[in-house]
Amino acid sequence: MPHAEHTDKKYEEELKKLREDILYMGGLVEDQIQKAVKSLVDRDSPLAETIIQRDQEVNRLDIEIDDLCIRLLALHQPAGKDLRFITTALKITTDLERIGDMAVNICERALELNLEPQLKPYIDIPRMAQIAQWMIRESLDAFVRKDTDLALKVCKDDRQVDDLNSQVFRETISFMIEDPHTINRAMKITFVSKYLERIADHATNIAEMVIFMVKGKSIRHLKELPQSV
Amino acid sequence: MPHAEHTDKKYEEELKKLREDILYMGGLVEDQIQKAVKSLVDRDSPLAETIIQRDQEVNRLDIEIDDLCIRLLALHQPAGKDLRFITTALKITTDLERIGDMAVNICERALELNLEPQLKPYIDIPRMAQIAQWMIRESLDAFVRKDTDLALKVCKDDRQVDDLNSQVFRETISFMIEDPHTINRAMKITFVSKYLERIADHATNIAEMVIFMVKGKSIRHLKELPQSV
Amino acid sequence: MVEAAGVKPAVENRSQITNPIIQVLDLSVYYGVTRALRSINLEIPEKKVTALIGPSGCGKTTLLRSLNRMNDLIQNVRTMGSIKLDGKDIYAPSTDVINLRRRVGMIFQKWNPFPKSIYENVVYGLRIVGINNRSQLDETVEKNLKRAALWDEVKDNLHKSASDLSGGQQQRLCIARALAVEPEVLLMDEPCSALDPISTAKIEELIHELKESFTIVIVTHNMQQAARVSDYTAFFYLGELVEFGETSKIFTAPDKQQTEDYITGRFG
Amino acid sequence: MVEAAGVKPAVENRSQITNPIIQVLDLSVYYGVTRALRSINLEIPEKKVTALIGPSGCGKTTLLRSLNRMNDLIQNVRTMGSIKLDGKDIYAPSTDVINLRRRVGMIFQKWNPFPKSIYENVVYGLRIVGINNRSQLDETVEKNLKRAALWDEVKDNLHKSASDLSGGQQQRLCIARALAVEPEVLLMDEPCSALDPISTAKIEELIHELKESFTIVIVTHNMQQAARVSDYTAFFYLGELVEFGETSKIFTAPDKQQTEDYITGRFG
Amino acid sequence: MEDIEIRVARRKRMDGIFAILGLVSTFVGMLTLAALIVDLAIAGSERLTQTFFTSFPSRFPDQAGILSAWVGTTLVMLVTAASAVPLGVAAGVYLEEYAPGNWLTALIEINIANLAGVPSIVYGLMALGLFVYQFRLGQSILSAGLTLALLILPIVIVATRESVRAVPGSMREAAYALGATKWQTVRDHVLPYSTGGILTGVIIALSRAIGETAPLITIGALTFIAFLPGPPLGAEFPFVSFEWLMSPFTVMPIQMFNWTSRPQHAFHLNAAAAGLVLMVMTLIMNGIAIYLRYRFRKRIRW
Amino acid sequence: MFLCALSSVAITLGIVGTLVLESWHFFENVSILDFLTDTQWTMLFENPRYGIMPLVAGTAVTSGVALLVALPLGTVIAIYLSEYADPRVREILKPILELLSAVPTVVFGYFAFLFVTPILQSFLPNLPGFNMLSAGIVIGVMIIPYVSSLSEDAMRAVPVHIREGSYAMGATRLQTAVRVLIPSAFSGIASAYVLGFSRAVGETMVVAIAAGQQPNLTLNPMEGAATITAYIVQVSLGDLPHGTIAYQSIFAAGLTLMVMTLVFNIAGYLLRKRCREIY
Repeated sequence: MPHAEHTDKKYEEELKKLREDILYMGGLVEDQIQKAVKSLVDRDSPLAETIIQRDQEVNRLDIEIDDLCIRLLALHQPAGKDLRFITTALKITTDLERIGDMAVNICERALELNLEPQLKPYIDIPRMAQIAQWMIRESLDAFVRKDTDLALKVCKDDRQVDDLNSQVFRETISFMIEDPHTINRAMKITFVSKYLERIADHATNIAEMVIFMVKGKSIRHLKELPQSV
Repeated sequence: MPHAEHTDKKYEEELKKLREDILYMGGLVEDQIQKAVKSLVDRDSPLAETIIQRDQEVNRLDIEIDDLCIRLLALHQPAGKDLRFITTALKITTDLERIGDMAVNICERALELNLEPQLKPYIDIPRMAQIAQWMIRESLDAFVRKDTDLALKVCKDDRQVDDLNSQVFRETISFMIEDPHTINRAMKITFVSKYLERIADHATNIAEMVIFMVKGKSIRHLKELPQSV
Repeated sequence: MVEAAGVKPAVENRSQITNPIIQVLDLSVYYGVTRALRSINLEIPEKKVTALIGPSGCGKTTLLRSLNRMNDLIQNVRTMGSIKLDGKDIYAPSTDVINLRRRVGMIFQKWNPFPKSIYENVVYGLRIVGINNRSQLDETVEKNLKRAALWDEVKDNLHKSASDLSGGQQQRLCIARALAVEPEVLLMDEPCSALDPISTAKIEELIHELKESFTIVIVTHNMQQAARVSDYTAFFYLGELVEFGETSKIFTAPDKQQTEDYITGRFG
Repeated sequence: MVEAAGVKPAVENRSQITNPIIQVLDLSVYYGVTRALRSINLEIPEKKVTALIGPSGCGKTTLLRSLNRMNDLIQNVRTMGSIKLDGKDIYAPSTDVINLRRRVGMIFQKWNPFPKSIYENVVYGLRIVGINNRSQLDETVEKNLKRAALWDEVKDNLHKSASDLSGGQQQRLCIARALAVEPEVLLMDEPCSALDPISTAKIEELIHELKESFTIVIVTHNMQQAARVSDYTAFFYLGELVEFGETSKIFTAPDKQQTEDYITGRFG
Repeated sequence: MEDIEIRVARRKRMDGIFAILGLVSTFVGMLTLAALIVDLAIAGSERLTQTFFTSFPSRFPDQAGILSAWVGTTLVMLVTAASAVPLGVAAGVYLEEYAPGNWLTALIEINIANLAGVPSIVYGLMALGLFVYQFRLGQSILSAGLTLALLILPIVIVATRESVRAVPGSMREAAYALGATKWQTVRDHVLPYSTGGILTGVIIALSRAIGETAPLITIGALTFIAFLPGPPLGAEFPFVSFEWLMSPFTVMPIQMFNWTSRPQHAFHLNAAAAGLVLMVMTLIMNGIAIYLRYRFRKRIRW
Repeated sequence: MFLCALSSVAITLGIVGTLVLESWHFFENVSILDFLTDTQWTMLFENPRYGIMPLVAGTAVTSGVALLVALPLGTVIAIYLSEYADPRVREILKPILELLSAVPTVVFGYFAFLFVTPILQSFLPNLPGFNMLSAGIVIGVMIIPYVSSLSEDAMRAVPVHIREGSYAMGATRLQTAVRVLIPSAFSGIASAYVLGFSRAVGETMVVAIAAGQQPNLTLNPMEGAATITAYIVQVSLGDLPHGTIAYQSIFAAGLTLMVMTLVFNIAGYLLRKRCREIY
């Protein structure tokens, strides 16, 4: 058995489609995040509206990929790595869909914030968004390439986003204390930061599941991240 | 084919075990939430520590149930409703585990808040926790009983939690504006409220997946909740 | 980008076969006094794989063998109702059975190459209508062995006896032989039940390729196989057609409780 | 509450069979000059179901038939290495083959009840050692037909010919017959490959119950069946044992690439 | 397509023509049999009286009977059955169940196949040389019985082997897997399940032996015997006597041959009557064989 | 049991031994060359000549006629029974046909001599009372069941799924029989033919009664002639003194017969071995 091509080409094709769909969905939510943050930074309410609209597409993909996974499970009785791949896909879509929701939440806050004067220029938020996007992309790359090292890197990157989040939190608190009129806006910025932190969490979850998928062991819920898996 | 008992008793047993494990995990996270909120309300830091510790158990169950699901998929090639049950279980555990994390987050905020004087007596937060617990219980009941009406009720209940959350938000904002010294504590209370709202969201997700499992159609991402499914 | 694979739409579409090549209308088949099939109504879509599943004695093989009138060879069979192939009743008195069987080929559970050379097996269907033109035969052999994914394995030994091939190869040879008369429909009666998983996988792959050009109806005991290879599935129980629909629908969310019980292994 | 079913621990435990009833040591089997098995080392755990899987010709049936020396009946078989049953080499010259076969029962692919009554089939193993005590025989018949989950179906027709039973019933009768001599190990050579899904499910259920009292070794072509019924799985390829371990491990996260490819249907 | 349909039509016509040809051919055989029986019956029926069975042959056609012939046939058959059946069955079972796959077995197998094709008269020649002269058994019932025994031995062996082979290998495996010995397997399964086939084969073989003429002529059966062999059971000690074994004899077919060869038409009538009796005997035996085959086939299903 | 099996070898040795031994004595008196080339067999004349050719010719003619009757008819019947006849009809027709082979040969002799010959004479007025034609025809009818039954068995033994394979390709019954069943069952059919041939060659009583007992070197079936077997019977009927040349001559004749059948059996065996099919 030298080459590991599926004898069942239909199955192989559907697995490939699953892989592509997930990558497509990942690309889409990445773009959602980027544009959501852009709508915030650029105070571009129409863009925010568009992004909220486009969440439909993310939701549609979520349902579709779930369907595809269930169909694969029902029709092809996968075992071994294929099975782990499909079950991981099932769980990943949930995370991606929630990331999509976060993007919508960011847009909603952006729409609210855009009605008021800008509190301060956004510096940390775009950085967080940037890192979160990388994390999503890398976790999905790790997924399709079954690359645990990359997945582990994503888990480690989460720390950066957490740190930025704390920084934003401290910063906004200081704003609020200085000037209670900013409280409402500052709260919203905190929320946006929190959303981005959660996006990074979701990406981390995906990365953890990839490690589980490839190695068959879980690093979720470990106190310390291992050096390698 | 009058009675729908599985001919394969081992399979039947494992499905039963899956059902029980999920209920057990649901019960556990319910208890986590209740105790987490109690530690906050009663300013009981040792309890909060205990709850944080006990999240290990939730995490263990998460891994274990996933394993069981994958084993069922690999060894028994489920189809039809069994397949939908198992794939739903796979997704539900993620939500339950995240709910557990939320309980930990509540405890962490409680520990922080307990270091400072109490801002105000908690009225809405325990109510939110109460409703969120019901929602979890009912969504899991709906899951094992394949009861879509109950699941739909859970989805509708989410509105109440959202309203309470807004109320808490407005209240804390007014606290902060009145007295900037309360900002730090008020922020944390907002966060707790937000955690509970997210717990309710997870319960709603579970309920939606139950509807998908039973009816084979998704009510997720609908603008309006249907009257019945 | 993604085809509309939702479970939901499938529910509405499933009974709307756009272009049925075979229509089974109110078909009942009796063996002596036993009624093996009860008023079956079924439309078999063109260039798709339709699987017939169900427990032993459910009538699935009877239906299959009715489609090319192989049941005629059994004693005491009575057939009522009609089966239309391209709109013409194959049980009408005017129907020529010989011609019908050339249009509706069949593959059997036990591979049955004739004890002749590989070459002669493939051209059998031509020889019996008197085609003996060498180049035409050569062409047929190559074309159909390729279609049956057997050419590369046997091209240097076309005149070797068919019985020297392995089981899986023999079954593919039978498929090539059936294809050589250019049938419209290919009936398969548990074509893999006597084969090991590797040969089975090859045949399943072949089925997947053949549906580009042929309509395939397959009877299988193996539900997983039905799930893997077919586009549509018909579930039979005690001689009745319980449910017919897209395979993905039947195996994930069937409408009937009986179907659900069967595919999930609850046999009562 | 929950047993430690993690995939992870299984990795460490899998080769530590606590109480093997059969130890296969460096076993090679030749048919003439062909080596059907190559230096197999395997420990079969007591009161568990062990499945032997692998593609045709991988040697799984050869191994099975070595375990009760049914291979002796074939000409030109040479066996090297040893197989220990309860620690005693069954290929030692001192081993009584007749006795061995009473301790290691066998069920065949094609059910093979004797064309006698149900009753006589079950008691045959007693008759040949000269037990003819009526009440003892009666007791044996009832006990073993119950064990084989056949009693309720045949208790009123014990003296009917076994050939009047359905295929699945005949196979269960064969199981009852094998159990009647109280073997320690039960070998099953694709016991369901000729049965429909319902009968198959009954036999699988039976296997699940029998492992309370017996060690079962089953050869099956059907990977899904191996997954369903067995506790341990051994994967063979080209006469070699590629991997042996807990079934859940083999089917979700096997160690060897070859195993992975086989169970996921990548046959190359 | 049109072209093919025309070709198909032509082939279907040929198919129909052949159906008629086949039916006609079958009836040729059947009609011959019918003609033969009717001819015998018409010619011989008037001679079929009680005295015909109780009289010895005679120079006068109307006084001649077949007493010595049928007694001779019966006794010869006894010897034949007693020697051929145990020998043949044992050999058949041995070859199927016990024989190792070596050159000797192969030799025996080829040999048996060839023996079945050896003309019966050659057996007669061998018996003449061996039994009559070499072993000095004379032209006796014993010689005749043994001759016919050897003649039908290959038939019995082949029938036994076929019936034994028809017992599926799975039965043997089942028995062995339960710890049965080889002999137990043969005794409990192989023999019981093949009894029907063996019995059928034996009866068919004996019915053939009854009709055999040539080898017996060769060893010198007499055509004119006006006495009976000594009785096998006596009133005095030792009660059984084997003297009859050594007595000269005639048998039915020889008697008939003798009458047929006479120029007088009246003897031809006797021949027809004897032929009729012979026919009835063989038909009955074949009937029994067919019935047995039917019954055993019905009783044993795998 | 082994000894029982060995008994068959003993029989063969007995046959060959006896035939060769006695023939040896015969050939001490008569040269083999004469035996094989002389065209006259006149043992009872004063100056006896021992040329086997007339006897062989007689045997060849009767067997030839018989096979001309039996092979086509038998084969057609076999195809008819296996492919055309309703199974219930087949179950009745086949045993009845098999009865033909159970009829004692002496009865066939009677039938040939006193029934067939008179009928033939009404078509062919010049036909003598003893003739090889009627003997041959009757032998032919007699061996039909050997050919038809064994061939039909062989064709039936072709697994039903191979037969169905042909029907499913749109073959007619005749095509299925000719193109699939006969090639598949070839070894069985060849055995049937060979067996039919040995029966025809070895048949004694029919020729002894109906074909006459005069050695006659002719290939014309309309004449009477003695066959090898008929000669042996003829000699045996007389009171034959042990050790005379006449006594030895029947062994020489028997040896000839034996060699003829053996050659055919071996040819048939080789043919079968080459064409044996595994399903």
